[in-house]
Amino acid sequence: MNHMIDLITPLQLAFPEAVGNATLAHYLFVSAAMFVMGLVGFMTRRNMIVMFLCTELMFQGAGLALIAFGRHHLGADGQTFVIFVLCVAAAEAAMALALVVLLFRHRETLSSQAWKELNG
Amino acid sequence: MNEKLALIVPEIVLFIATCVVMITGQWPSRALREITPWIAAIALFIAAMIGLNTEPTPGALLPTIAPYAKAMIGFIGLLLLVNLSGVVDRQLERDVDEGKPFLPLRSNRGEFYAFFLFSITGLMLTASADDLIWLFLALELTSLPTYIMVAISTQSNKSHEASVKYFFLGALGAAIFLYGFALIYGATGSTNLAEIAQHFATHGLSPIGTAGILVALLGLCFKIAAFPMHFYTPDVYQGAAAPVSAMLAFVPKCAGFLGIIAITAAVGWREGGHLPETVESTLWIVAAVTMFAGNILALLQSSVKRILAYSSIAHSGYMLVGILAGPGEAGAPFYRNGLAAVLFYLAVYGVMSVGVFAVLGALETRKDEEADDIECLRGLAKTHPVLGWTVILCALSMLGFPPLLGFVGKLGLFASGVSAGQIPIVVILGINSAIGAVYYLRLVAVAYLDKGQGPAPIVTSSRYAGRRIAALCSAAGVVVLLLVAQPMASAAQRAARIDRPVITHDDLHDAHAETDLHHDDDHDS
Amino acid sequence: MITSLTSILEPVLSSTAMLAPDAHGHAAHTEIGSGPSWILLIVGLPLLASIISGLAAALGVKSKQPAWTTVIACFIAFLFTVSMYISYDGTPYTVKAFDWIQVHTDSHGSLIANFSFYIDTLSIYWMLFVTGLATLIALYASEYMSHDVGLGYCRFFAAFGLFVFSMACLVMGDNFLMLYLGWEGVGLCSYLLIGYFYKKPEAVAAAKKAFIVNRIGDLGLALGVYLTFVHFGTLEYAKLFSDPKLLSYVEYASVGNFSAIPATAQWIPLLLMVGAFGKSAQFPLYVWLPDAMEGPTPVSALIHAATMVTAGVYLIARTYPLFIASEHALPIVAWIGTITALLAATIGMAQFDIKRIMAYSTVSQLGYMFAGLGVLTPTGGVYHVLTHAFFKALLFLCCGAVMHGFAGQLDLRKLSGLRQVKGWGIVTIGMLVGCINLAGVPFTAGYFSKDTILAEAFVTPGYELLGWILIFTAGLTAYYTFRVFFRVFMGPVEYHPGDEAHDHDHDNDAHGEQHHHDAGQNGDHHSDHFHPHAPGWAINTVLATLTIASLAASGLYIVGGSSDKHTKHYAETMVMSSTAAFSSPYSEHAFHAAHDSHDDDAHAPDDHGSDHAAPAAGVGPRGTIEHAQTVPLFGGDPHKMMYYISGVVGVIGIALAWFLHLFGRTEAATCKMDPIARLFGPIPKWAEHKWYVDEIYWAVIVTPLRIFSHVLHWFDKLVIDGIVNLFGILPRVGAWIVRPSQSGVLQGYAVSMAGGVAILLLVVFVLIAQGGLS
Amino acid sequence: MSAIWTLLLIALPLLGALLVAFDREEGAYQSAWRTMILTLIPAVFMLMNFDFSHASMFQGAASITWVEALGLKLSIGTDSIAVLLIALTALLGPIVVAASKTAITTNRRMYYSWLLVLQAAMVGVFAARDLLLFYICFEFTLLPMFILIRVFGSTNRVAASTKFFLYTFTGSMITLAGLFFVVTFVARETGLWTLDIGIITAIAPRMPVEHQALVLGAMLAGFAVKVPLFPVHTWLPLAHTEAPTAGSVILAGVLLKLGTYGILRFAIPVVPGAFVEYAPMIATLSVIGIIYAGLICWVQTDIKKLVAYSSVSHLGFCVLGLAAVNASGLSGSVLYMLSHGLSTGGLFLMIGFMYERYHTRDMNTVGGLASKMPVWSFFMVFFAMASVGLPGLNGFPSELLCLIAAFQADATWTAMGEPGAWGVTLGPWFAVFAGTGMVIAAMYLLYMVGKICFGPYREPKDHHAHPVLPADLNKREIWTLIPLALGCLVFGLKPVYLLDAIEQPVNATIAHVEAASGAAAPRIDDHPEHHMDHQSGDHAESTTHHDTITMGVTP
Repeated sequence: MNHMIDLITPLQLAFPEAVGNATLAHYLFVSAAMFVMGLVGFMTRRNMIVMFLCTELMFQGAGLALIAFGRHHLGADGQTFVIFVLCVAAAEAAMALALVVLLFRHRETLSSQAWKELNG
Repeated sequence: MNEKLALIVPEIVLFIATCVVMITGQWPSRALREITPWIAAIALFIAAMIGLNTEPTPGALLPTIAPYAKAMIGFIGLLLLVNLSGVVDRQLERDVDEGKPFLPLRSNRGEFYAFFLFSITGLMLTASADDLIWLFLALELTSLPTYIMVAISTQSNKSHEASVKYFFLGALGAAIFLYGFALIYGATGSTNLAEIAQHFATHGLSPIGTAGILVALLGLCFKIAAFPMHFYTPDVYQGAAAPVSAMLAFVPKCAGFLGIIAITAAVGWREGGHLPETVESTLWIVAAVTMFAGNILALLQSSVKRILAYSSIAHSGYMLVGILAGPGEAGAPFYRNGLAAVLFYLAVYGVMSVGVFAVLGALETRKDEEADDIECLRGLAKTHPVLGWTVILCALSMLGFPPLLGFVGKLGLFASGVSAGQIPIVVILGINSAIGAVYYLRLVAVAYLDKGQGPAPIVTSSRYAGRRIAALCSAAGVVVLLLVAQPMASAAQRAARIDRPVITHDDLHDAHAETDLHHDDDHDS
Repeated sequence: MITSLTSILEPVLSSTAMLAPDAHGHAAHTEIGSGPSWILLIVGLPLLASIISGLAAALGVKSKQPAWTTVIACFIAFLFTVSMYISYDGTPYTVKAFDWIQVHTDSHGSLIANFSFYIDTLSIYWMLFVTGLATLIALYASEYMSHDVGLGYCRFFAAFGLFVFSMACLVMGDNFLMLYLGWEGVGLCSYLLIGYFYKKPEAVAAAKKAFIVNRIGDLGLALGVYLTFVHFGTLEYAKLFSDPKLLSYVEYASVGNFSAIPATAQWIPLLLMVGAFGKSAQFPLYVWLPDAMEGPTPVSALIHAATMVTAGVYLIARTYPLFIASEHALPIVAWIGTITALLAATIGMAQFDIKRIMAYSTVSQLGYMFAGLGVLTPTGGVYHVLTHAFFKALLFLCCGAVMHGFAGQLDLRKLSGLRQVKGWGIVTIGMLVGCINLAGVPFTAGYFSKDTILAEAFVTPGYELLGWILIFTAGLTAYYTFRVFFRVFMGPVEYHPGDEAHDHDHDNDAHGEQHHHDAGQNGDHHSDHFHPHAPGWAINTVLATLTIASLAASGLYIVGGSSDKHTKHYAETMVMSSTAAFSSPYSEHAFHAAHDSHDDDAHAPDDHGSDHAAPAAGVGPRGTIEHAQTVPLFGGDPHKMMYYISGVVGVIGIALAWFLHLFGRTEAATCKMDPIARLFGPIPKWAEHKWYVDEIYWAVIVTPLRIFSHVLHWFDKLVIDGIVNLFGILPRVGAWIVRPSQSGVLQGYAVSMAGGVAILLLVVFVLIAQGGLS
Repeated sequence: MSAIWTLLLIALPLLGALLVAFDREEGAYQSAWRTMILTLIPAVFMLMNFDFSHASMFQGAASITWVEALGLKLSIGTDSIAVLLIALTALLGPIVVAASKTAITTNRRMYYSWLLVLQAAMVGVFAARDLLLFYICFEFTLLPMFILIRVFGSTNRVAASTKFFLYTFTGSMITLAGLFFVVTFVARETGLWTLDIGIITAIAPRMPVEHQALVLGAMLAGFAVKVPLFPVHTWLPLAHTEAPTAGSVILAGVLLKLGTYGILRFAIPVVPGAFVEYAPMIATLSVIGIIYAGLICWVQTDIKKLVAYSSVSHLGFCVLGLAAVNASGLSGSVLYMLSHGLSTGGLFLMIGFMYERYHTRDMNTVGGLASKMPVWSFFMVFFAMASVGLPGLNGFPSELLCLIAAFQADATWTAMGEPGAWGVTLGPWFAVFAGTGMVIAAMYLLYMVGKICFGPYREPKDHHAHPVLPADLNKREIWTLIPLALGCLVFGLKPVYLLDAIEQPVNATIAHVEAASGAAAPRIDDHPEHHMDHQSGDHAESTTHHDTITMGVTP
C-alpha cells in the first residue's frame, strides 16, 4: 500500500484530536479485529445466542470494512452493500431466534454442546 | 434498471409463485392445499422455460451463463420438488383424515414450499448475478430458507441438530465470504464483477485483492461443501429428511459453484489457462483435500445419507478441477472449457444424486421413519426393483462408471483438466474416483448382489409416490440423458463464456511484483 | 591362410551340389527337389494307428485290436521306409505336408518352418531301425500288455503310435522346429508311457522327472534353435547347410581359425548339445533314464534304449557342421560322453535289478556314442546307435520276458538258472546274443561299432586318456553284462516270484482292486505254488527276430552302402552322404594331403571314408588336419590294434564275471563277489546308490528351488499383495485418522473451519513467499 | 466386410441379456445358450466377409457421433487382429454358457444376462475405433465380471471381486488421464479434438519422448494391471480362484488379453518412442513374472490358484513378445492372445468340472482321478500339455515366436538407433531367462497333473456323488471341451493361418514404429547441437511443446 489515505472522514471532523490521523488502515484494522473477535467468540462460546451474536459481529466487521472502502473509493457501493448486509443480518437474526427457541423447547438448554448426536 | 429486470423474469415468476404458494399452503380447503406443489411445479417449469430463452447479458462478465444455469436449476428443481412431496404436514394431514379440523398454525406446508421456491429463486439469481452485492444477496437467499427447511423437515431431534449446525456454520461461512467480498471491493473499488475483472486485468492482483479473493472463495467453499468448510455436511444431510438432503446436495452446491465461477472469472485465467498462482494453489489444495476427505471418510459410514454427504464433498472436489482448468481461450470447445465441464457436471450431479436420496425417502423402516442404514437397502433390487435399480444406476453413475451419465460428466472434467495441463490434479481425481468406487460398489453390492448375514431390516415403500417418481426420473436420467449429452454439453459450453478484458503480460508482471506484499493482510483476516 | 571367400566358395558349392543344385550365387535360397508324397505315410500311419487306438480307448474297446492296428501300421511304415531307402538316388529331397509356422518380415528374414520332411541317408538310416524296431516291439507288447486288455491297452498303443509318429517327425523333419516337435513329442510319449502305471507314485514321479529333466535339455535345444535362426536366418536344413556363412565358418574351423567365427555361431552347438544331453541321458542330465524303467518293458526297450534316447546322437550328427564350427563343442561332447560312460558303468556294476543294469548300460553306451561323436566323426556314434538299438532292445525284451514270467521279479539275487526252465530257451539265447554284443565279444556288431569309436579316440590327438577310459569302461561293461547273464540264466535253478505274485502281474498293480478281482476269477495265479509264465509266440518271435538282427548287424560293418565301397561300411556310407558329412574343400585338400601317406596301411575298415565322391569328405576338420601326426598305438594303426585290445578287454571282463558270479555258485543270492565287494568298503554301496547323484541333485537343486518358491509365494502374499492391500487400506486408515474431526460438536467444526481457512491461507502465502509454488 | 456383423455381435448378446433378464428363471440357460449360438452366426459371417488381403485396414467401419463436444463417437472397425479376437470371444461364449449349466443353480437370470452383457462389452473393446468407446467397453467389462465373481464365486468372493474391480479400475483411471494427455497433444498439433484412434496413432508419435514416457506409464497403469504384469498381478490369482468357472474362462480367455491388446493398439503405436525406450524394462518385468509366477505355481496346493498363477507366467511371454517390437514378437504375441485362452480356459473348465463333483480345489484332498475320470484326465493332460507349450499344440508357436523375438530384439534396436533406457537393450539374455519358463511350466503343470490325475485315488472325506452328474464327464461337458481341444490342435498345427492373417497389421505396426522412431520423436532435454544435423526443426517444435505443457504440471 504505497498510497496512504489522507481523506478526511466525518469522524475526523468531529473528533479531530482523537482520530485525526485515522487512515483506511486503521479502519481495516478495526474491522479485522471485529471479525476475528467474532470468530474467536464463535469458537469459544457455547451459548447459542452468544454464538449468533458473534456471527453478527463478524458481519458487522465486514460491514465496517465495506464502509471504509466505500469511503476510500468515494463511491456509494460500499454503503449500499452494508445496507443489504444489515437486512440479511436482520433476517438471520429472526431465524436464529426462532431456531434457538425451537431448540430450547427440545433440550431445555441453550448450549450448543447439547447437539452432538450426529457425528462420524 | 429495466434491462436488469428483464434478466430476472424467471426469478420474478418464481417469486410470485412463492407468494401464491404461501397462501394456498395454509388454505383451509384441502384441495387447494393439495395443489400447492403443483403451483410450485408449474412456476418452476415456466421459470425454467423462460430462463432457457434468456437473452445474453451485454457487458456482463458471464453474459451467457443464465440460460443454461436457469434451465438446469428449473428442471432439477422440479425433480427436487417431486421428491419433496410429503416431507411436512404428515401428521397434520393424517389428523385431518381422521376428521380433526385443519389448523393453519400447525401447518408448515405453505412456508415449506415457499422456502423451497425462495431458495430456487436465490439460486437462479446467483446465476444472473453480475455484482457482488447481488451475488451476496442471492447466495443468502439460497441458503436462508434451507436452514428452516432442514429444521422442519422431520419431527426428530436429528433435524434440529442438523439445522443448528447448518445455520450457525452457514452464518460463519457467510460472514467469511462477505469479508472476502469486502476486501475485493476494497481492492477494486467496485462491486460490479465486470468492473472488478477489468480492474484486476489492468492493475493486476493487489495483496488485498488476493486476500479478498481467497477469503471469498474459502467462504464459498461452505456452499459447495469443500475443504475446509465441509465439516457440517454429513451431519446436516443425515439429520435432514432425505428429500431435503437431496436439495441440500444440489442447491447450495450449485449456488456456490456459480459464485466461485463468478469470482474466479473476475480474477481471470491467464493465457496459459491458469489462475493467478495464489488462487490456483489454494484451489488446488482445496480440490485435492476435498476429494480425499470426502472419499476416505465415506468409506467408514454405514448411514447412506452420510455416504452421500461425503460423496457430495468429493464431487465438489472433482468439480473444482474444472474451475482450475478454466474456460480456456476465447471460444474454447467443451473439452477445453473447465467451466463448461463444471456446469455440465452440476446438472449431472443434480440428476444422479437425487436418485439415491429419493430411494431413501421412498423407503421407511417404521412409520414415517426414513431408511438410512445401508442395511436397509439390502436386496432392494429384488424387493423393490425400481428403487433398487435406481440405487445401482445412480451409484454407478456417481462412481463414473462408463457409459453412464456420471462418466460423461467426469470426462469433461478430465478432458479440460488435462487440456489445461493440470495433470497431477487429474491423476488425483482419477485415484479418488477409484477410492470412491469402494463405497459406491458397496451400495451396488448391497442393493443387488450380496446376501448378507442375518435378516435384513424390514423396509416398506412409503406412501409418497413422488419420491418413487423422482427416483425413477433420476435413474432414467442417468441413462436417457446420455442421448442428449451432446446438446447439454454444447449448451454448457456456450454458457461458460467469459467476456473479460485481455490480460497482457505486463499486467501479469505487475501482479507478480505485488504479490510479495501481502502478509499483513493475511493475518488480518 | 585366409583367401578370398569367393574363391573358396566356388569349389564348395560345386562339391555340395547335392545340397545346392543351383548353388551358384544363391546358395541361401536353394530349392531342393520334392519327393513322392507317399513318404508322408511313414509319418502318417503311426499317427493314424495312434488315433485309432485313442478312439478305441474312448469307445472302451476290450480286444487286442489296437495292438494289431499299431503293428500293421508300423510294419507298413517300415515297408515304406525300406522302399524309400531303395528308391533313394543319393539326392536329398523334401516332402511337404503343409505349411506350419511362417512369419514373413522384411528385416530379419522370414521364419519358415513347414510341416515337411527332409529325406537323406541319415534320416533313412534312422527311420529304418525306428520303424523296424517299432514293429517288432509293438508285436511283443501285444502279448506283454495282454493283461491290460480293456484297461490301459488302448492307451498304451495310442501313446506307442504317437511315439513312432513323433520319432519320425524328429528324424525326418526338414527344419529345426519339426525336430523340436518330434523331440518334445517323444518326450511326451515317454512321459505318458513311463507313467503308464499311473497309480504307482514311483511311476508318476519317474515320468515327471523324465519330462522335466528332458525339458531342461529342451530349453538348451530351443535356445540353440532360436540362435540358429537369429544367426543364419533360416531353420530349414537345406538352406542352413548350404548357407555361405556356415560354409565359411567350417572353412575357418578347418584351419583352426576359430576367432574368425562369431561367438554367436559358436554358442549354437553348445546350446544344442544341452538338448542332446537331456534326451540322450548324458551327464549331468542322465538321472531320468534309470527311473524311466518304471514304464512297461517294451517301452523301455523301444523308447529308452533303442530309439528316443538316440535322438541326441541324431541331433549332433545332423548338425555336425555347426559343431565343427565351434571350438569347444566337440571336445565337450566327447568328454561328457566319456564321463557318462564310465559313471553309468560303475553304477551298473553295483545294481541288482536287471532292468536297472540294462538302463545304466544304456546310459553308458550312449556315452560311447557321444564320445564317438566328439572325437572325430559322427560315423562311429551313428553306427553304434544302430547296433545298440538291436541288441539293447533284445536285452530289454528278454528282461521283460523274465519280468513278465516271474511276476515282476527283477532281482538277480532271486533268479538263477533260467536256462534250464522249460520254455525259456529262446529268451536265454536272445539274452546271450545281446550280452555278447554289449560286452563287445569279437566279431559281434557291438564289437565293431565300439571299436570304431575307441579307435577314433586314439586316432585323434589329445584324446588318448579318453580312449583309455573308454577301454576300461568296455571291460566294466563286459563284466556287468555277463554278471547278469551268469546269475540269472546260468547256475542252479532257483527262482522267487516278484511281489506281484499275488497280484497277477507287475502291470496289474496299477489297476488295483478292480483288476485283482479279475485275476481272482481266473484264479490261475492263486495257487500256492508259483509257476513261471513262459513267453508266448509273439514274444518268442520277436526275440528270435531280434537275436538274428543283432547278429546280422555285424554284417553291416562289412557290407557297404554305396556303389564304390572299397573301404566303407554301411553306416559310414549312410552318414557320409548326409548333412553330417559336411566339410569344406580346404579340409578335403588337407585330408588328401595328410591321408596319402596313411592310406596304404589303412585297408582295414576305416571310418575316414576317404571317398572322393561328390558329397563330402566326411571328416572333422581338426581330425583331418592333425591326422598326419597321429601317433601309432602300440606300434600299429589304432584301428587295427583296437580289435585286439578291446577283444581282450571284453574277454577279461567276461571271465571275471564268470569267476565271480558263476563259478561254484550254488544258490541265487550269494556268489564269490560278495566277499570281494566287502573289501572295497563302502564303495559298492555308494555305487549301488548311484553315487548319490539323485540325492545331491535333490539337495542342491530341487530342495533349494522349492524352498525358494515357497519364499516367493510368501513374498507374493505378504509383500507384493501386502503392498497392494496397504494401498487399499490406506484410505481407510486415513479416514480413521481424520474421523475425529467429524466430532459432531458445533464449536469443533467452527474451529476446524476457521483453522482450516487460516492454515490454508498461511500455507499458500508462505509457500509463495518462499517461491515454493512457482 | 459390412459393419452389420460387428454390430450384431454386440447387439445380439445385449438383446439376449434383456431377454434372459425378463425370462423365467428356468429358461435362462436355454435362452442364453441360444443367444450365444446365434451370436456365432455373425461371427462366422464376419470372418468370411473379412478381406484378409487387406488385413491391416479397418474394415466394417461404422460411426455415430455421440457427444461431439467431447469428440466421442461410437465408431467401430476391425482389422484382422480384432476380427480374430472377436471370433475367439464369440467362440468362447457358448462354451462358458454350456459349462455353467449345472454349476449355476441360483440366480440364473442374473448370471446369464451379465454373461451376455460381458460378451457384448468384450466385442466392443476389440471393435472400437474410438478411443473412448474402447475405454468405455474396456471399463465396462469390469462390472459384469465383478458381479459374476461377487455373486457366483466361492468363499472369498467379496474380497476377490472388490480387489479385482478396484485394482483394475484404479489403473484404468490413470490410463484415462494418459489417453487424454495424448488427445490434448493431438488437438494442439492438429487443432482437432479427436478420439479417432487412427488419427491419434498418426499424430501422437510426434510427442517428445519424455512426454511419451509419461503417457506410457499411464497406459501401463491400466494395461499392465489388466495383463497382469509382475508386480501388479496379485488380483488375478484371487479373482481367478474365486470366480465361477465361466468367469475364470472368460478372464483367462479374453479379459486378460484386453491388457495386451491395449498395449499393442495404444502403447506401441501411440507412444512408440517411449515404448521402444522402456521396452527393456517392460521385458524385464515380464521375464521376472514368467519365472516368479511359475515358481509360485509350483508350490500351490489349490489347483485353481496354480492355473491362475500360470496365466501370469504365460502372459509374461506375451508381453515379452510385444516388448521386442519386431515381427516375430508381435505375431507371437497376437498368437498368444488368441491361443492362451484355449488352453488355460480349457484347464479352468476342467477344474470347474472337477469342482462340481468334489467341491474342493485342494490337490491334497482330491487326486488320482485318472481311474475315476479317465476322459476328464485325458483332457486335463491334453490342456496341460498345450499349456506347457508342446509343439503341435497351441502354446508352442506363440511361445517360440516371442522368444525368438527377444533374441532378435537387439537387432531391432540397432536398426532403430535407439538404445533402451538406462542402456539396457533386449537381447538373448531375456530369451534365456524367459526360456526357463518353459522348464518351470513343465515343472508345475506336471506336478499338477501328477497330483490331480495320477497317483492313488483320493477324495474328500465327505464326498458324495453329484446328484445329476456322472462320475466322469457327461456329453455336454465333453462337447464343451472339444472345440477348445480342436482349437488347440488347429492353432498348434496350422498357426500359419493365423500368422498369415495377422501379418499385415503386425508389419504395419512395425513399420509405424520404425517410421516414428526414424523420425525420432525429439527429446526435449537434448542439447540442440546434437540434433542440429538431422532434426533441428523437430527439436525447435518440441521445445515449445515442452514449455506449454509443463506449465500446467505444477500446481
